[in-house]
Amino acid sequence: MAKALNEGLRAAMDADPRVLLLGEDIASLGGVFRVTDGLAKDFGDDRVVDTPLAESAIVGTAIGLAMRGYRPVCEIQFDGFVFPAFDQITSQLSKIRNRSLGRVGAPIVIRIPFGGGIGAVEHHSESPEVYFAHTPGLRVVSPATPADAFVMIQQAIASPDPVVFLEPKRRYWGKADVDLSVRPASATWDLHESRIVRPGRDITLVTYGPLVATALEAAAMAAAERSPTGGAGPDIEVIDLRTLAPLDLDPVVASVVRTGRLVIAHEAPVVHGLGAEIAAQLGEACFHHLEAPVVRVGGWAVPYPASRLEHSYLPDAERMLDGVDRALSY
Amino acid sequence: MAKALNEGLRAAMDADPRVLLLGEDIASLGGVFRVTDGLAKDFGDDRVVDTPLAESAIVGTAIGLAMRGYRPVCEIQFDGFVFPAFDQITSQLSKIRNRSLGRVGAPIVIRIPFGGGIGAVEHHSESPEVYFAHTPGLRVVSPATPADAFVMIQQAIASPDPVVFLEPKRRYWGKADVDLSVRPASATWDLHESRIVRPGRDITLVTYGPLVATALEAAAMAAAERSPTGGAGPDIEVIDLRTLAPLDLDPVVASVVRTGRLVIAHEAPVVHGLGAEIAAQLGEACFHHLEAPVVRVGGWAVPYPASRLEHSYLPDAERMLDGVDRALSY
Amino acid sequence: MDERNDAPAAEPPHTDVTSTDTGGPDMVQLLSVDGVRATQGHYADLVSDITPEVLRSRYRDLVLCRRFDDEATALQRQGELGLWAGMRGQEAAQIGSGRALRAQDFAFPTYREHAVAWTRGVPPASILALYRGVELGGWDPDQHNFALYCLVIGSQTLHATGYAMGVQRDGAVGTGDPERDTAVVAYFGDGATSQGDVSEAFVFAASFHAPVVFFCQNNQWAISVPTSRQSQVPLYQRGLGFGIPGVRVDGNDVLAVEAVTRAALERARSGGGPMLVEAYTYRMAAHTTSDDTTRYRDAAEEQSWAQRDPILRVRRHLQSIGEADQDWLDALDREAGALGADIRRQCLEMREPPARTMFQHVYAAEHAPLARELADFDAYHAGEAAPVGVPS
Amino acid sequence: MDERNDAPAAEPPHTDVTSTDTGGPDMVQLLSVDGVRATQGHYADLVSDITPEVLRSRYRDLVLCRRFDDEATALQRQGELGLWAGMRGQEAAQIGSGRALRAQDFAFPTYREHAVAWTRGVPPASILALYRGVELGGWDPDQHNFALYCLVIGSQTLHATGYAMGVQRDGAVGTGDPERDTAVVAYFGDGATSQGDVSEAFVFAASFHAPVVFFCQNNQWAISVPTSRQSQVPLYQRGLGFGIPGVRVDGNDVLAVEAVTRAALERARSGGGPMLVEAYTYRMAAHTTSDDTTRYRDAAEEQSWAQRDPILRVRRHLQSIGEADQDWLDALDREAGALGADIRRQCLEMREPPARTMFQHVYAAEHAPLARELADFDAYHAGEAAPVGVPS
Ligand SMILES: Cc1ncc(C[n+]2csc(CCOP(=O)(O)OP(=O)(O)O)c2C)c(N)n1
Ligand SMILES: Cc1ncc(C[n+]2csc(CCOP(=O)(O)OP(=O)(O)O)c2C)c(N)n1
Ligand SMILES: [Mg+2]
Ligand SMILES: [Mg+2]
Repeated sequence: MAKALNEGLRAAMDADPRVLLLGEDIASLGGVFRVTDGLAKDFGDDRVVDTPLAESAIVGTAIGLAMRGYRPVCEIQFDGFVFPAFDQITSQLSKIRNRSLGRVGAPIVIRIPFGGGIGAVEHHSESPEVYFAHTPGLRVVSPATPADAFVMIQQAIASPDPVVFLEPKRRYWGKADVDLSVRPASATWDLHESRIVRPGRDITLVTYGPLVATALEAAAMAAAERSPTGGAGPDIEVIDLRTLAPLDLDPVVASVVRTGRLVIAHEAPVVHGLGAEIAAQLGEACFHHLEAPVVRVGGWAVPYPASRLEHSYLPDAERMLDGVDRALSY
Repeated sequence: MAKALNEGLRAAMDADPRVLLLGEDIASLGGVFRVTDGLAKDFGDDRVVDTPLAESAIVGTAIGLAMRGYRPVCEIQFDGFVFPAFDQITSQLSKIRNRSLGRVGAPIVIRIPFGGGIGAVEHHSESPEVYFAHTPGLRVVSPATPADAFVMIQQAIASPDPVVFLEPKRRYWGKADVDLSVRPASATWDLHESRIVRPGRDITLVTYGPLVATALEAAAMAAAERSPTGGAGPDIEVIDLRTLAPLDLDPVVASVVRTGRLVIAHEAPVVHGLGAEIAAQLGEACFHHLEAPVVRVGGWAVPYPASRLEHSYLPDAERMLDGVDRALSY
Repeated sequence: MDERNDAPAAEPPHTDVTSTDTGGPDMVQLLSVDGVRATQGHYADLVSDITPEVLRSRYRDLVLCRRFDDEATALQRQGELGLWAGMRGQEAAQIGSGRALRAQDFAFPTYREHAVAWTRGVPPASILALYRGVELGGWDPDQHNFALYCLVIGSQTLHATGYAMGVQRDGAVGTGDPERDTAVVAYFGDGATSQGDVSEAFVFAASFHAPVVFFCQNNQWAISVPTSRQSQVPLYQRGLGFGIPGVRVDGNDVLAVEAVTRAALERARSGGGPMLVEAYTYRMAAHTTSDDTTRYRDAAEEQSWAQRDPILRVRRHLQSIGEADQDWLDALDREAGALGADIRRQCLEMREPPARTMFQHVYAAEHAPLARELADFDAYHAGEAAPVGVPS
Repeated sequence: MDERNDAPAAEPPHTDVTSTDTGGPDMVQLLSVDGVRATQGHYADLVSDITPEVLRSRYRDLVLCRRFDDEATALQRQGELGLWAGMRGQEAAQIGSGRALRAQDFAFPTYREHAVAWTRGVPPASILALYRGVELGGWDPDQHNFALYCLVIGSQTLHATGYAMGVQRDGAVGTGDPERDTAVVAYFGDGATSQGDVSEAFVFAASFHAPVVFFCQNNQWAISVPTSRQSQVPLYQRGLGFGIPGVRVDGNDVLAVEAVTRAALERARSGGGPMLVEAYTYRMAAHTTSDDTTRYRDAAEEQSWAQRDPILRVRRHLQSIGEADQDWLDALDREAGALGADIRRQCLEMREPPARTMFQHVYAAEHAPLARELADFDAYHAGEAAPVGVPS
């Protein structure tokens, strides 16, 4: 996925000279995950800017650059380091269009490698999506596959609104064929569309970002249990949200109308996690269709643990299936 | 309530010499809302500290002071100005006990006047509670009455854990008899207990902080519609959460088991607001008892508007009753 | 000094070296409190083109802006504004710096730069929109090259720095073309110097050599906290350790402020990088109309600064050189009165927009959930107050 | 210089005025790269009690800490640590400053102060706990007066400042009692100087005159970004505009670092307020074991700094004065080998605690929802893998 993002950034920079990248270690180093590898060489130091070490300033100067007509893409080195910029994001970036009555836009993308699973030290495995999704004026997305990443980063950069772009860092190394000819104008789908990645009849499993692959794994495990003679093993429908703000829940509602059961999974703590809002909305939209309470599977309400414990913190396929089972056996 | 908080701070400072206050304009000015009025005079500049203008430093130095054995109470001047301190709160304050295996505590209170309704300019009417409630390691509370405020501020200061203390600023001027003899040890209730402030039979209305008074008003309006001959006007049970993290939902569950219907109201945007988590939990706990979907009434998903529009943003008694009606007529 | 003296006194030429004011020996001053204008020296030379005629127009700026400020204060007292952050005492710092800007320059204000706004052609009533609570903004930043007000202390210094980085990328620095070369100015207060954002702005500006002038109005107070709590060394030195030279100017001296700001802006435009200007001034009124100064400062301090009123000294000077006769002053008074009346009328006419406009411009592109919320909003407001009924 | 020369050369006394090193003329140096010790001057006098015997023990510190660092790097390569942030090249800056601390002083490290930890008696294996991923902390801060590592750049400088404000309130400053008067030291890097938190720490420390020494290890790089991107003036000057004096010391000179840090700490303890020390040094290894230096710096630079290796010059000096014969050096090598083996053994023995401990110490007081989550956690792990079944 890192390579797909790199290609997506390159395509966006080729397409629009106003696009520039700001961040720590993104030029000669190419970013600690090499997402910007080679871009400084090809586009120059003026468009791929190694900044001093200060996240508030990265976002704050991006706002100023946007006011001057540029389209900055900020890289925050790790999820845990976005918080120094939280004020600029929450009080400035998210509000600037509204308070200026549309006169000042903020077409800024904030790229954040997020989530756990890579055995990292503290502050390198956070899932801060709700902080942003709860903030009016921001858009929040997360790709789950290289192909999506390639298109979505271009779409995000093309968006006239600020986009928090959450990159599931443990999927950076994932490889897949990517159609490098897709451009925002030629994409067949919008940045803010969820999609069914695996149809299923018995239960709906909703997730995003890093856990989409895990959910597919869980569905495959369940399918493997199934026998033609009607043995155990539910047929799980997996939905990749892709867009966290705005949420696109129509596909989820349609799915639950069919399946009657819903499990939501994310790495962030369950309490006030994205699943809370989804459960609340589905509880309303599918009041008569839900055959069991919505089950939420997520991180525990503790600080992200030491890396050797993270496997017990992160929802894996087994925990998803446990959730599926609880929903099914209700 | 400002006066009750003042008395509560005074009692806490009298009881424990390690308690000290940090903030902008809290000494000679007594805070912009006069909550710390007179305290500098009585306890001295070393314990009521006018800091330089920097919120991250207020919280960051409070952490250091706590490590040295002090019990700092930080005042953030307005809700919108807590974000520069967000990093220190999220990445440092909330985690310090856990990462030190309990060796380093952070008995720090962060007082924040929050919410709208006072006709203020931008950034002075925010409701940031979910950002904190979603962060493991923090406690979040909000008093709704002067009497609660007096006890809760003392309880918060006595807490060994960090407490985000949200003061409903539009209720600062509210007056009521307060029993000034109550101390944390003599209080009959814990900091983290919700309570029924008005019993009712037909529907449960849950809220906290500034909207408790509004909910009572709504309940009274509904009651006024009621006639002995069985006319319109539902009997609304009003619950004041008081504690936002941890949530104390047992009273809410018990209430909904009786009423079958639930409305949740807060000023923060509905999307990912506190009501989402409550709806999700109640959807599970009361799956068979809910006779209608949980209704959420809150701020719109827009930046807090110009003050002359805030009445259309903030849930008032009418909007709560509209929510009640929607739940009842489902 | 005789205020009626029509001809310049036959004294030795005054220089701008320093002032004997409380601002200390490093402070640039061109117009003394008594109204004597320095005519020699580096900074005096920079404003040698400011003829008495131009100075009269600066005086007019000052007087009209004070009237604007007074009118706004009165409107607030009468409940027509929710709040007002007055600028009394800081008019010279703002007019001097604002008039030093060229059309293509861009200014980033706090919430108090009403007189800078004036120099950028922002209609005073637009500013009242914010304080009246009918709008969050008030004007088109790009029309006036004047950003919206910023209430979160220090934030705008980063926006200014970023904007200046954009100016660099546009090739609008150091070309030598006076119509093209562009500087950015970031306004902030003494209290703001403590915010991390301001220091980060210094770091970025210095590192990228951005064409931005940091203009700090040290009005001695951050609400109730004196400047000494923010810094124990003069604030104009704050940039030194960042590689940003600083200069302190008498902020109550419109001429000196214009000279010093011109120099800093020109340095920035020509590619010389950022600079810090500390305008040493005084907030003569309360922090805002909600503030109570008696709790933290004494009347003696206020009185001593009243002597140094930025308007008084210009009048003294103009009178001393025979450029301000009573007729002219009276005419200006009438103009100010008319301005005040006009502002008042516009303010009273300002109605809040329909509430549903709060849903506009949250996003530029479609946003389905918000559209649904707006539909709910409209439905709620279209219906009668929802009937309260017992369960059916 | 002849490394075997047993007696001090009969040269004129060396002074500590300046160095001719790349650190520039302001840099304090007491031990030249060639191992010549300055014996006169302000700073030389401050460490006149550092006899050859003491210097031998500093040398031992340096050698053992390097061995610790090497062992950790090896352990990481072998998959026993998730990551390692090495300190090669910075040992003198850390040992010199760490040894300047008194027992009651308190240090706030970043993630790289392994040799400071050593001077505070923190067992090396405790540090590995963090990098092995079995703990988030590793030691008891109060036992060692050494805070936990801090990975968010700059944050700890505020904690240090607050701690120092607590020291003041405890009356442990300026009493003249050497057992009581306490200083705090905040470590941070060149990159960190750009973070708002660090500037805010300067503001608070200066404003409250807090007994804190800001100790910046300028190791020339913040990952791939050179110091010149953070500041174009020497970093020791960063505090000037905040009212915090600064001094640059040769960070590869353990003696000079100890002298300069002693002076700064003593100033703080006696009530003289904060000070900034810039230890001019070099990160000889990669940023961490995940880093690839070839992408951003050339071998020539690394080689030139290798000449200035902080260990080499102490050995040269000790040898030149006949205080380091081969037997002693060999014995030290053996001690280092044993230390390395011991650290390795302890590291390999370190198991992660049971997963359920992650629920501990999140709060000190009861927390019902978390208790319920833990119950769920236990139930999940107690049961077999949940059976997957079709709806009943
Ligand atoms: C981040 C932040 N913290 C606190 C406040 C509240 N506040 C508003 S104005 C002010 C004082 C500002 O002082 P200064 O920077 O000197 O500007 P002045 O008001 O004197 O022009 C404070 C603390 C704020 N607006 N923003
Ligand atoms: C707030 C924050 N932003 C980014 C990072 C990622 N990061 C880790 S170390 C580092 C460079 C630090 O450089 P410096 O302060 O010079 O210390 P050094 O590593 O050289 O010792 C960066 C950018 C971080 N840890 N914290
Ligand atoms: Mg001020
Ligand atoms: Mg460094």
